[in-house]
Amino acid sequence: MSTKTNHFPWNHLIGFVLSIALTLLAVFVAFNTDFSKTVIVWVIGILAIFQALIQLFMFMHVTEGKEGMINVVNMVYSIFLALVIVFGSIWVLTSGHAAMH
Amino acid sequence: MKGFKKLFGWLVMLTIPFLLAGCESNLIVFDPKGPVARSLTDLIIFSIIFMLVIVIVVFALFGYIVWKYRARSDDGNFEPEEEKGNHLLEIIWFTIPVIIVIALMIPTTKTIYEVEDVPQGYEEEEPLVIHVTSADWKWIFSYPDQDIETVNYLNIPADHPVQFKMTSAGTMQSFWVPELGGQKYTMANMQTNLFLVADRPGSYYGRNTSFNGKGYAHMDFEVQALSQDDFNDWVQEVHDTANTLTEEKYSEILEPTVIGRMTFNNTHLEWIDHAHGGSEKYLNPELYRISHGHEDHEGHDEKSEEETDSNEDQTKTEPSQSEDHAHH
Amino acid sequence: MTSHANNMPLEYKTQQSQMNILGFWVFLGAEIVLFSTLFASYFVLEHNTAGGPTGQDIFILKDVLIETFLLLTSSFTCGLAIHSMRSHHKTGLMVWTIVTLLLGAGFLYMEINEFIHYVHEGASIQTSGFTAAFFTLLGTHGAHVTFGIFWISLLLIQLARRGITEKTASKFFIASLYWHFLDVVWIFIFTFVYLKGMVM
Amino acid sequence: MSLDEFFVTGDPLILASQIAIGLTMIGLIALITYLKRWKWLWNEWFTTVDHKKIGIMYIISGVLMFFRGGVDGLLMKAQTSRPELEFLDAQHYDEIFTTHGVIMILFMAMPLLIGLMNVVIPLQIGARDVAFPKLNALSFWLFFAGAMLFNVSFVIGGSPDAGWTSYFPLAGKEFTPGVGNNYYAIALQIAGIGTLATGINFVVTIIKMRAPGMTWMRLPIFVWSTFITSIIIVAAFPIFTVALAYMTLDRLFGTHFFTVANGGDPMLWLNLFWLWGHPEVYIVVLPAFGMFSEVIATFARKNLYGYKSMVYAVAGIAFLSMLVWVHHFYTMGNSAAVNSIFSLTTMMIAIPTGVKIFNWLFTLRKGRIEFSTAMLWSLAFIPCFTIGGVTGVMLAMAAADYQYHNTMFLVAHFHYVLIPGVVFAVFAGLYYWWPKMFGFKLNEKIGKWHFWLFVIGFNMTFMPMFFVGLDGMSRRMYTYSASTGWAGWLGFSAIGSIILAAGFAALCYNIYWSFRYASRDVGNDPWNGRTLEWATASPAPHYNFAKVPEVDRLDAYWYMKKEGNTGLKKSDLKPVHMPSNSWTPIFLAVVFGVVGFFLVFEWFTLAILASIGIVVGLVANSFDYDDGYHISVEELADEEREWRGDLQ
Ligand code: HEA
Ligand code: HEA
Ligand code: CUA
Ligand SMILES: [Cu+2]
Repeated sequence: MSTKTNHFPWNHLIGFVLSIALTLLAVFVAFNTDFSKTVIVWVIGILAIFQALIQLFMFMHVTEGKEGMINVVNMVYSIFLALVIVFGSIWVLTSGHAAMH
Repeated sequence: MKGFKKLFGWLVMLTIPFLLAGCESNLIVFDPKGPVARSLTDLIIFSIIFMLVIVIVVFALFGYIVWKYRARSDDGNFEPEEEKGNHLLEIIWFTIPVIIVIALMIPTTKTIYEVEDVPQGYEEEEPLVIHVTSADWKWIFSYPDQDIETVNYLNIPADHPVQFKMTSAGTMQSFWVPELGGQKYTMANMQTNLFLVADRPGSYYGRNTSFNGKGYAHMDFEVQALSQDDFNDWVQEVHDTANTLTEEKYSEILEPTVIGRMTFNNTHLEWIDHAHGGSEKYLNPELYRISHGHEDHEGHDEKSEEETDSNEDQTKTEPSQSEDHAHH
Repeated sequence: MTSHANNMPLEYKTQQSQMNILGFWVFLGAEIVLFSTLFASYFVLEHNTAGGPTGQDIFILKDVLIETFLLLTSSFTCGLAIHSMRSHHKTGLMVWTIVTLLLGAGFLYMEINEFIHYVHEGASIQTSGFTAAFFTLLGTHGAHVTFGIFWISLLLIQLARRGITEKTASKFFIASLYWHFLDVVWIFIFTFVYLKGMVM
Repeated sequence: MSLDEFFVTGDPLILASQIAIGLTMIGLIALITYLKRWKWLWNEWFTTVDHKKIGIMYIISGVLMFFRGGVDGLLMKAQTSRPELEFLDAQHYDEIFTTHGVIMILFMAMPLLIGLMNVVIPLQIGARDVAFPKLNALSFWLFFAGAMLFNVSFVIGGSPDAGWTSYFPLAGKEFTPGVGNNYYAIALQIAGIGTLATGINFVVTIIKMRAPGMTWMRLPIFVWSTFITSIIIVAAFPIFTVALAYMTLDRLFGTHFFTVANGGDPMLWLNLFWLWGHPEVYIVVLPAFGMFSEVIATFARKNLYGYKSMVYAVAGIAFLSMLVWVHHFYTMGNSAAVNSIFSLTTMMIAIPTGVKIFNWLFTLRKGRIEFSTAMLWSLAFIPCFTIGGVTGVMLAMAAADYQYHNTMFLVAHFHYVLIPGVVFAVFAGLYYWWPKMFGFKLNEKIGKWHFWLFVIGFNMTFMPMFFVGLDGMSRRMYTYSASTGWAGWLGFSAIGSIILAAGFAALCYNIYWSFRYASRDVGNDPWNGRTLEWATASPAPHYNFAKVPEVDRLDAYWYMKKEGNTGLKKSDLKPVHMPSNSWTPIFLAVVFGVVGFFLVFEWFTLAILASIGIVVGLVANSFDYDDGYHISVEELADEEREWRGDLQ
């Protein structure tokens, strides 16, 4: 990494093209395939995670700076929290008596 | 330091009678009157033994160390050696709690699953189904098979499983009869389930534990376990003497008030089951508006007033037990 | 203070800038928690439509796709802006940032129209548990975009006055993190609110 | 809205306190004007960005709030001291336990801990200030605005009355139509944003501003616990932000997140509240653990036993803290699998906590234990907290909790962890760091009165609650009948609370006495401490350290003293860069408070107008390029010479 970065921003361009492609792919999977609904949600979910990673690494440069490692740990922990909050809440609130509605 | 010693002695004196009184009385949670409550009490006593051991170990270590290593005028103001720690010790006081947690976890899980079902030994019997509807600030019990509804008291056959199907007409409450079993919440638009059995005839204290506004302190009820014959007689008597609940009367009951007991020879389930929505049409926020200060004291006066007021539609087989929290 | 940062881009030059950037990452961690709470609530309330419209009834794929492309493109141009900044290219930074903001404004315009349309269809924020969670999740994201547009506009004024300095550079860099982050959130909204809502 | 709805009137108790508050306010303003202190207040305190002054302001607010919350506690104790008393009516009692809970946790425990963190952390890591001093001031003022807004409810409009947990549907507009719960939603939101900012601030401060050589495993343990607490703050507070926003929307804008009607789900509130609320109780206890560790090591004259395992234990507690929230509503009818898993995760917290208890005990072992007041609090903490902790484990066993939930047993549990865990720690911290803040010690003899009265009163107040709880008394009951047989327990408890209050009064007297009479000659290191805050003057100079010390091991200052290299050469001094004061934090906070007030009453036009102030503040802040100022070497040398004999 140098102070002057005059080269063509390839990784931005690649990231952009990829994100458009992944979006279209998700739409295609959702509307033009006959997977079961669960499979569809899983597939488009994974595509979304890919896109998020592209933003994180290609656009936001998580790993750069003196605290690159700390940033990564921070993001991993936040994602862990997100999973706990989302899946935890769903599990707690839709199992048990709520399942009998 | 003299002052402290005196104070301390004085306090100890003051404490003793209370501690003695505590040992004498039978704390309700340790006095189960049915199989569900009994399995909870067993679990509790099991856990208390572990906790006592832990507390004694910590207290003993604490007392010993603090006494032994206190600074003294004759210790030459020595400087203690630095200590890094000790792996073996640290492993020990990590492992023993792990084992304790496992030991507590096994019966806990067993009991959690157990109390979700009809109590052991009663699987063969068809449970009596009672719908519990909690409202501000009263309990409504519906017996769909008997076609009976009671307010603020509950009669059940003894030695027979009862299945409570519980819901709420508004705020969240918690249905608790500590001598018969653990509590569970009641919530509008939802149904929770609870199984209880009373070993033998008797009167048990029940109440709401989930705070729901002004009348909360008075939101208790009596559970009467009757022999099967007495229970049948009671059902018959209600059919003979009690009034019919009308929708109009029902919405009056649902208003936020503290009221006495009532009995009807039909159930509100005929027109609404709060487990499946529709409660909102009975709600009136205006009735919950508070004006500060010039509030007269909620409770007793109003309660007894209501009681006489609604006497016409009550059947009482028992002598009137207004507001009976007693359980000793 | 600056000695150890010689091989770093300008925005990392001072200790304070490094702390600002790190602090912003930590803030983004908090934002992840915030949005996952909004998502969790949405998933819990999604089916509580109380007789009102469902997602399937009201979502329009075409509009949502346009919004998505606007935002994805703005994230790309925002990246280009930072790329220009790192090449000390003030005009590039200016132009790409303005393009970014315009795309963001376009997104907002589409989103507001979308909301107006929903209200006409009988789905306002007060209709049901579902609409409450839906509008709050989308609204929080939209409010972030709005805030971002105002904030970055202020930065543009500072840039025009002061040029690319250690300070303005770190401010722009932080703003770019924010903007990309909003894009990430949108990807999940697009996938788990719109696509999922339309197929399930 | 009519005037008598706006002002709370009628109740003589409230009226009396209103008059008292009014008179105090007028008196204060008059006094400041008379002494011509406004300018001084503004320059030295209101606009300050100095972490020590901010810390002190936090502490003052915390002590005041302790008084308010404590009076609430005493009122409750008086009301239930005998059966069927009519001292408070139901409504009044409900308001009091609600404000008591909120104030004690959010406006007493939090500011006192954050205040001590503010004072101590930069000093302990050898920093000049926190990473974002202006943001730090904003945090304080937002907290303060939130606290004031919350307290105003009691005079204007009516207090919230749905419990500190404010469960829906009760807390919704259908069941509590007054403005009380609007105060809850909005005041806590404002304070919460400040807390979140504090969390971010300390995370960055500790990562980036440690003295040279202070690697992670050389951090003082209080710094570690603050660091991890800050991480929990960042992880948990956004959840509360969302939950409160939903509450606000439901109450003010007619949405249906938690309502009975139109597909709302009250269980979602419980879930979100405790997703924040459980971590919150560890947010208040972990810094406290850190303080105990410092005090115990200092007065046992030994290093902390098992330092590394202490660090891992704190990290473990923090990790688990996000995974246990359901234990607050086992009785909601969850599936048996949910309750079992959450029982397990909850009980697992006992393991790292036990590691800490035993490490503290072994720090004491083979030490030379000095019974200073700070140490007494730390010692009393161990047995008292153990009782609170093991009863917590009993609650953690879901099936058993079906019998304890929402009973006085639970109330006893949490006072047994909160008071020994947090209040004792704050007291220990105050006695310990007081000289660092003010340059004199609190009186040790009055301190002992404070200690014994408080500890004995505490046990007398809360021990009986375990028993009435097991005897079927649920919490939040404003009255009970004589036939319950609870009167003896509760009467005893009420007597205990008077002793407790006398202890608190002793603290107040101690502060007063020491301000007037205590010796000002305490030196920089009155306790023979181990960490860097003792390496600089007492009270600490505004620049903290003339030269940032270098750290080569844990407890560096201890060894610096041993090796005799605490001296300072003038030739080593360099000008020190300091941040400038700023008016934006207090300005923004006042605007937030005003907007919040208008929102409480649903005066939306006014609220929007006032919000312009927020925009002004933010814009002003964005354009602020003030770089601070430098303190010259001469000034530094002059100030250092005043307290150290060894400036060469
Ligand atoms: C500082 C605050 C604090 C702390 C530290 C704790 C610590 C713990 N708490 Fe507590 N808790 C509260 C504050 C706190 N709590 C509050 C405020 C509420 C009520 C809120 C409300 O409803 O209003 C509450 C409620 C509460 C409940 C809900 C009960 C109910 O509503 O029915 C539960 C249930 O699991 C629980 C469990 C625990 C456990 C397991 C711990 C553990 O962390 C304790 C660990 C410590 C020890 C166990 C002691 C030391 C360990 C050893 C000596 C090792 C050996 C021990 C064993 C192996 C057991 N707490
Ligand atoms: C850190 C938190 C904290 C602290 C320190 C305390 C401290 C105290 N609490 Fe606590 N309490 C809670 C947190 C806390 N509490 C919470 C979260 C709840 C749940 C709320 C809810 O249900 O929603 C609760 C609920 C609660 C209840 C249960 C109400 C009910 O369910 O019916 C009671 C009842 O007695 C009580 C009492 C007390 C008492 C007597 C003190 C005492 O320790 C207070 C001691 C302090 C003083 C006594 C200071 C005042 C001193 C004086 C007035 C003396 C004179 C002084 C001078 C002259 C200077 N509290
Ligand atoms: Cu509670 Cu469904
Ligand atoms: Cu908890």
